[in-house]
Amino acid sequence: MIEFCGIPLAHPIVNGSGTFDAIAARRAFGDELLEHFPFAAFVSKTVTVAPRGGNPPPRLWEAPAGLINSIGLPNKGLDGYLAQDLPQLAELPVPLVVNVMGFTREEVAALVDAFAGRPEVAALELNVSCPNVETGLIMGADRTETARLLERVRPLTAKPLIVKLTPNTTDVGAVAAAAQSAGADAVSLVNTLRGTALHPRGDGTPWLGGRTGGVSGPAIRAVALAQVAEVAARTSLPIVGMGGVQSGRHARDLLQAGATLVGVGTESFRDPLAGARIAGELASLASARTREIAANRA
Amino acid sequence: MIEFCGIPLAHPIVNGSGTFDAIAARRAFGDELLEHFPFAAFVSKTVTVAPRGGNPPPRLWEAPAGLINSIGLPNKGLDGYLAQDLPQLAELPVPLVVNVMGFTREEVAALVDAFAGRPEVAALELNVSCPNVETGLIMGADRTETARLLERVRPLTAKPLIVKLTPNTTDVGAVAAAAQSAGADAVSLVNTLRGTALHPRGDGTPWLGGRTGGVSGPAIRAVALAQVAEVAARTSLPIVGMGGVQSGRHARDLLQAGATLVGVGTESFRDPLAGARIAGELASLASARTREIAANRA
Amino acid sequence: MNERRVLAPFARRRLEIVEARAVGAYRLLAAADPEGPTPQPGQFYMLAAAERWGAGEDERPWLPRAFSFLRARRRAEMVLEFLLEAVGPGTARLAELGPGDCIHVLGPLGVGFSPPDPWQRAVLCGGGIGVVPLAGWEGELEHPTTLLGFRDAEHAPAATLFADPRVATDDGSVGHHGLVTDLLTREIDQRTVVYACGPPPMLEAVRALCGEREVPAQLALETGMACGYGACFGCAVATREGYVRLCLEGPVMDARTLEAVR
Amino acid sequence: MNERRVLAPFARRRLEIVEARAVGAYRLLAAADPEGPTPQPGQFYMLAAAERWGAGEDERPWLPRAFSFLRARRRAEMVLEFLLEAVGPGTARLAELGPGDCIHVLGPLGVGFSPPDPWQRAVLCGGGIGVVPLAGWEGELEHPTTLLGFRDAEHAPAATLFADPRVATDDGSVGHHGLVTDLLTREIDQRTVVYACGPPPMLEAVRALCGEREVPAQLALETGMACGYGACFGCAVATREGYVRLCLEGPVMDARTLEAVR
Ligand SMILES: Cc1cc2nc3c(=O)[nH]c(=O)nc-3n(C[C@H](O)[C@H](O)[C@H](O)COP(=O)(O)OP(=O)(O)OC[C@H]3O[C@@H](n4cnc5c(N)ncnc54)[C@H](O)[C@@H]3O)c2cc1C
Ligand SMILES: Cc1cc2nc3c(=O)[nH]c(=O)nc-3n(C[C@H](O)[C@H](O)[C@H](O)COP(=O)(O)OP(=O)(O)OC[C@H]3O[C@@H](n4cnc5c(N)ncnc54)[C@H](O)[C@@H]3O)c2cc1C
Ligand SMILES: Cc1cc2nc3c(=O)[nH]c(=O)nc-3n(C[C@H](O)[C@H](O)[C@H](O)COP(=O)(O)O)c2cc1C
Ligand SMILES: Cc1cc2nc3c(=O)[nH]c(=O)nc-3n(C[C@H](O)[C@H](O)[C@H](O)COP(=O)(O)O)c2cc1C
Ligand code: FES
Ligand code: FES
Repeated sequence: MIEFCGIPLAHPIVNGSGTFDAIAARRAFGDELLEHFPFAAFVSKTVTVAPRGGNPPPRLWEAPAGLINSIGLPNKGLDGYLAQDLPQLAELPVPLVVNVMGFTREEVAALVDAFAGRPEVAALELNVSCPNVETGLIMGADRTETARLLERVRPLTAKPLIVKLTPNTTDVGAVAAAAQSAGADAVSLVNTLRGTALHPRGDGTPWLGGRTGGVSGPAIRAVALAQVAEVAARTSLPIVGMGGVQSGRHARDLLQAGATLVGVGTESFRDPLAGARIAGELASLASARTREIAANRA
Repeated sequence: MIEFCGIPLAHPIVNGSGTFDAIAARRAFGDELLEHFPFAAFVSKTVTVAPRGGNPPPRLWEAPAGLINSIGLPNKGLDGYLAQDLPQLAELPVPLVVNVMGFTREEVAALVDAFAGRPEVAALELNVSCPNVETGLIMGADRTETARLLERVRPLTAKPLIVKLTPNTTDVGAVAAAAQSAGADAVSLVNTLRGTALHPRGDGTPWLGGRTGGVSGPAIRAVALAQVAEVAARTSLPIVGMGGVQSGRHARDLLQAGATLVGVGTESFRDPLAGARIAGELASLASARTREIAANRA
Repeated sequence: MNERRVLAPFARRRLEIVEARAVGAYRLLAAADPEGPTPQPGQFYMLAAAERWGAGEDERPWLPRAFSFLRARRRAEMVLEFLLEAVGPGTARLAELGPGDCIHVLGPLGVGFSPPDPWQRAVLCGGGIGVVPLAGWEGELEHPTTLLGFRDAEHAPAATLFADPRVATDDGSVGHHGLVTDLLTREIDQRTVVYACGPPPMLEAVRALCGEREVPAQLALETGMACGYGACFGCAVATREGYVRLCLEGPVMDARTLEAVR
Repeated sequence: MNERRVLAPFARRRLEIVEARAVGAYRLLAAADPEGPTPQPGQFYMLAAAERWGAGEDERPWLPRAFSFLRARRRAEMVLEFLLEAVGPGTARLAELGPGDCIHVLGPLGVGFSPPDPWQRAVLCGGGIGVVPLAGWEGELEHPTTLLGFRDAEHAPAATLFADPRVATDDGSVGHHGLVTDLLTREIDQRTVVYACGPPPMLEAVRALCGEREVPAQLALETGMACGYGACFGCAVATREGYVRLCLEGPVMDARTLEAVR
C-alpha cells in the first residue's frame, strides 16, 4: 500500500488521462476488467464544460517508437459526464481522478466546483496544456498563468489538485514551483510533446485532421525523465511521472528521478494489461534491489 | 544548384553541427571523403573561445529510435580552431559554416569578429542553446536574449548569420521572429531536446557523465517538423531544418514545412554517407513528383 | 444484439502460427487460439508479431494492427485464420511469419454482422482484401449471394476461400469485367440485406445504392487504429450523429447511420 | 605508423554471412568482404544487421556496434571473422544471424597494434571476449606468448582460436585457477612488449603491472561508440593529456598514456 495526497493506493501505477477508457474497456472485455483492473487509480479523460466531438480524422500517426495523436479532447461535456460517465466510473475498484480542462479560468473553476462535492471523486487533475482564450498563452507553459489559475480554483475544493504540466515549455521546474506556491497538491508530467507529420503522398499537407498533434510513447521517455527530475529538484510536491513507460524498469527510473506515482499511457494501446504488468515488474525489481542491498550489507 | 543566403550549394543537404568531423573522417577514410563529400556545405562543431575537454564519459545513451548525448562541446578553442582546423577545413570541396557559442554576448562577439574577415568561412551559425552566464537564461530560449545577442553581433560581419534555435522553449516561433527583427539571416532548428537516462544498474544515478543530455534522431522528428512549420509561419527567414532525418522523404517533409536546407545529424553515425544518400533520394522524389504533376496536368 | 459483440478476454494472447501460405497476392496466416472465444463474423483482432515488431521503414511497426478474422475453425482447438495484404511495415512483418512463430493477439473486438431476418436474402459484397470478414459470414448464412471484386487475376484467388462466389475484376481477367457494384445493382431488392466490406469508394457506392433503393446494408469499415478497445479515441468515423469510435461501435456499421464513407 | 591504421572505404558495405557457429559461450560470425582492405589486428568495424536492426529491448539496437575482427582470412576473397558475446540487444540480434543473412559493415577503423621491435618478445594477454583482437595478431608475430583468461569452461573454448595459448579460468575448470594476470606477472621482463585486451579491471591490472616494471604495453580498450569514425565525440577516454576519441586515437592505446583504465 502506498499513499498519494492522502489517497491509499495498491501500487504506484496509474493510467495517463485519455489513454484508457474504463467504460469502453468494460464493453470490450466485460467484468474481467474489474477483476483485473490494471491501475491503482483511474484517471478519466479530460472533461470540458461543453461537449466536444474531437478533431476530424485521421487522428493518429505512428512515429518512430511512438505515436502522434490529434484526438481533440472529445467528451460529453460536464453535464454528460456527470450524468452518464461518473456513475459507471464509480463502480471501478480503484479511486477515481477526474481530469478537467477549461479555456478560461472561470471554466476551470466551474469544473472544479462541479466535482468538489462528489464523493466518487478522489482527486482532480487540471489539464493546463491548452491556451487561455483570454490571454492566448498556454496556461501550463507560463508560470503566472498557472499561478493565477490555481489561486482561482484552490479555494473551491478540499480535494487534491494535481496540475498536469505541459512539456512544451522553457522551464517546467518554474511552472511547477509556481503551481506549488499557489496551492497545488501534486503535479503530473509529461503531457505529449507538440509534433506533426505530413501526408505520405508528399504534397506537403498535414496528415492529421487537427494538423498538429502530441507525441507520446518511448520516443519521449528521455525528455519525461529529465523533466520529472527538474520538477523534483524545484518543488516538494508529489509527482505523477509519465512518458513512454513500457516496463517496470522505466517506472523505477521515474520513481528514482522523484516521482511518487507513474502513469502509463500509450503502452496500454499495445497491451491493455500493461499497467498491471508494469506494476508487477516494478514490485519484482524493488524486492530484488532490497535483497541486493541486504546482501551488500551482510 | 540552389542558393542559401547567397551561397550557391549543389543540393539542400548539410550536416548538423557536431555530428560529422571532416578532419577525423579524412583520417579514417582518406581522400575518398573529399571525392564523395556527402554534404553541400560543411558545418563545423561548435567552437568556444576557450578550449574545452568536454564532459566525462559515458557521453552516449541509446534511446528508443534515437540517441541521448552529453558530449559537452569539446573543442580546441578559438585559437586552436583557427590555427589547426580552419586550414584543413578550407580544403573541403564545399562551403564552410562555422558554428560558435559563447557564454556571454561578448564571447559570441569575439568569435564572430574572429571569423568575420576569414575568406574560408562562408557563414556563421550561432549556437544559442546555452545559458548566458550573466543572466542565467538560455540565450535561445528567450526572445529578448536572442534579440540582444543579434543586435550585438550583427554589425560585426557581413557574412550570413544563422541562429541555431533550441527546441526546449515555449514558443520557438517568437524566438525566430525576434532573431529576424534583430538581423539574423537564417535560422536552423532543431537542436537536441533536453533528456536524460538513469544507470541501468538501478541505483538512480544518471548514466551520462554530464547528468543530462540532448535527444536526437528519429524520436524527435515529429517535434522538429512541427517547430520548423511554426517558425516558417512566423518568419520569412530561410530555415535549415533538422531533427531525425534518415531519408529523402524526411528531408522533403522538412522542405515542404518551410525549410530551405535540411541538416542530417545522428543518421550519419549509422551511415557516414547518409547525407549523400538522402540528397539522392530527395532528388528522385522531386523528379517523380514533377513527373506526377505533369501527368496530372496532361 | 449481444451476439454481435463476443467479449474479448482481458489480455493479449501469445498465439502460435500453425499455417502460413499465399492465396494469390494475399497471405493467409492461421494461429491456434485454444483459449479464445468463437468470434462473430465482422469482429476483428489486434495483431502484432511477438518478436521484432519494429525496425522496419521509419522504425515501424510499433502499434498492433487491426485484422478481421477470415474464419474461425474449430477442430480439436480453435484456429483463427487471417488474410493479409502487405501494404506497409506492419503487414509486411506479419506476412514474413511462418509456422512456429508467435503473434500477440487481442480480441475478438468490436461488433460483427447481425443476421438477416428470416424473410431476408443475404447478399455479400466484398472488394479486394475487404472480402475477409465476409468469408466467415458466408458459412453462417443460408443460401447467400456472394459477390467479390478484385483488381486482377493475381488477387482473384481469394475467391477460392468462398463457397459459391461470383467474381468481378477491374481488368476483366477473371469473371465480370468491371466493378463488383455492377453485380450488386442487379442483385438487390426490397427483400435483400447487404453485407459489404472493401475500399472506401466501393463502400460509398454500396451505401449510396442501398440508400437510394432503401435496402438495408451493413458495412464493415476500416480506419487507422491504435488500441482496438476504445482507449485512444483515434479511430473516429463520422456518422450522422457525430464521430464514433469504429473499434467500439463498429467496424460493422448500419449504412443508414453514415452520411458518406470516406 | 601508418600501417597501424588501414583506411576504411568511405561507405558501409553490405556483407553476407558465410558462417555462423558457437565457440563455447561465444558466437562466431564470418562475413565475405570481397572489396574490403586487409585490416591491421586491433582495428575494429561497426556492425549492424541489415534487416531488423531494432525492436529488441527498449526498441534497441539502433546504432551500429563496434567489434574487433577476430581474423581476416584471405582465400579467393577476404572473409572477416567476428566473435561476439551476447550481452544486450545489439549483440543478441547479431548472434541470431545465420548464413545468407546480411550485415552492414563499416571499417576497418581506428589504429591497430604496432609490431614489436626485433629484440622484443610479444606477450599477448586476453581476458574473456577481449581475446578477440589478439587472435589475428598472434598469427602475425613470431613465437609470441599467448595468455588467455576466461570465467569458466563454457567460455574457455575460445582458446581453440589460438595457435598456442595458455589458459587461466576464474573457477579453475580449465588451466590455471586464477587470473590471467597471474600468468602475465611471470612472463614479463625488460625485453617483452605486452598486447592486452579484456575487461577494464584486467586492463588496469596490466597497465599498473607493466607501468611498475617499465614494460611497454599496448592496450585495446572498449567504450560505448555511436559512429566509430570520429563524428560523435562519444567515445571519450581519459588520457594523461585529456580526453581522446577512442575510435580515432585507439582502440589500441599505449599504456603509458593512460592514468588508469576504467
Ligand atoms: C477493423 C479492421 C479490419 C481489417 N482487416 C484487415 C484484413 O483482414 N486484412 C488486411 O490485410 N488488412 C485489414 N485491415 C487493414 C490493416 O489494419 C492495415 O492494412 C494495416 O494496419 C496496415 O499496416 P502497415 O504497417 O502494413 O501499413 P501502414 O504503413 O500503416 O499503411 C497503411 C495506411 O496507413 C497510412 N499511413 C502510412 N504511414 C503511416 C503512419 N506512420 N502512421 C499512420 N498511418 C500511416 C497510409 O494511409 C497507408 O496507406 C483492417 C483494418 C481494420 C480497421
Ligand atoms: C573497439 C571495440 C571492439 C569491440 N570488440 C568486441 C568483440 O570483438 N566482441 C564482442 O562481443 N564485443 C566487442 N566489443 C563490445 C561490443 O561493442 C558491445 O558488447 C556491444 O556494443 C553491446 O551492444 P548490445 O546492444 O549487445 O548491449 P548494450 O545493451 O549496449 O550493453 C552494453 C553495455 O552498454 C551499457 N548500456 C546499457 N544500455 C545502454 C543504452 N541504452 N545506451 C548505452 N549504453 C547502454 C551497459 O553498460 C551495458 O553493459 C567491442 C567494443 C569496442 C569499442
Ligand atoms: C491518444 C492520447 C490521448 C490523450 N488524451 C489526453 C487527455 O485527454 N488529457 C490529458 O491530460 N492527457 C492526454 N494524453 C496524454 C497522456 O495522458 C500522457 O500524458 C502522455 O501520453 C505521455 O505518456 P505515454 O508516453 O505513456 O503515453 C493523451 C495521450 C494520448 C496518446
Ligand atoms: C553527438 C552530437 C553532438 C552534437 N554537437 C553539436 C554541436 O556541437 N553544436 C550544435 O549546434 N549542435 C550539436 N548537435 C545537434 C545537431 O547538430 C542536431 O541539431 C541534432 O542532433 C538534431 O538532428 P539529428 O536528429 O539529425 O541528429 C549535436 C548532436 C549530436 C547527436
Ligand atoms: S482504436 Fe483506439 S479507440 Fe478505437
Ligand atoms: S564513436 Fe563517435 S567519435 Fe568515436
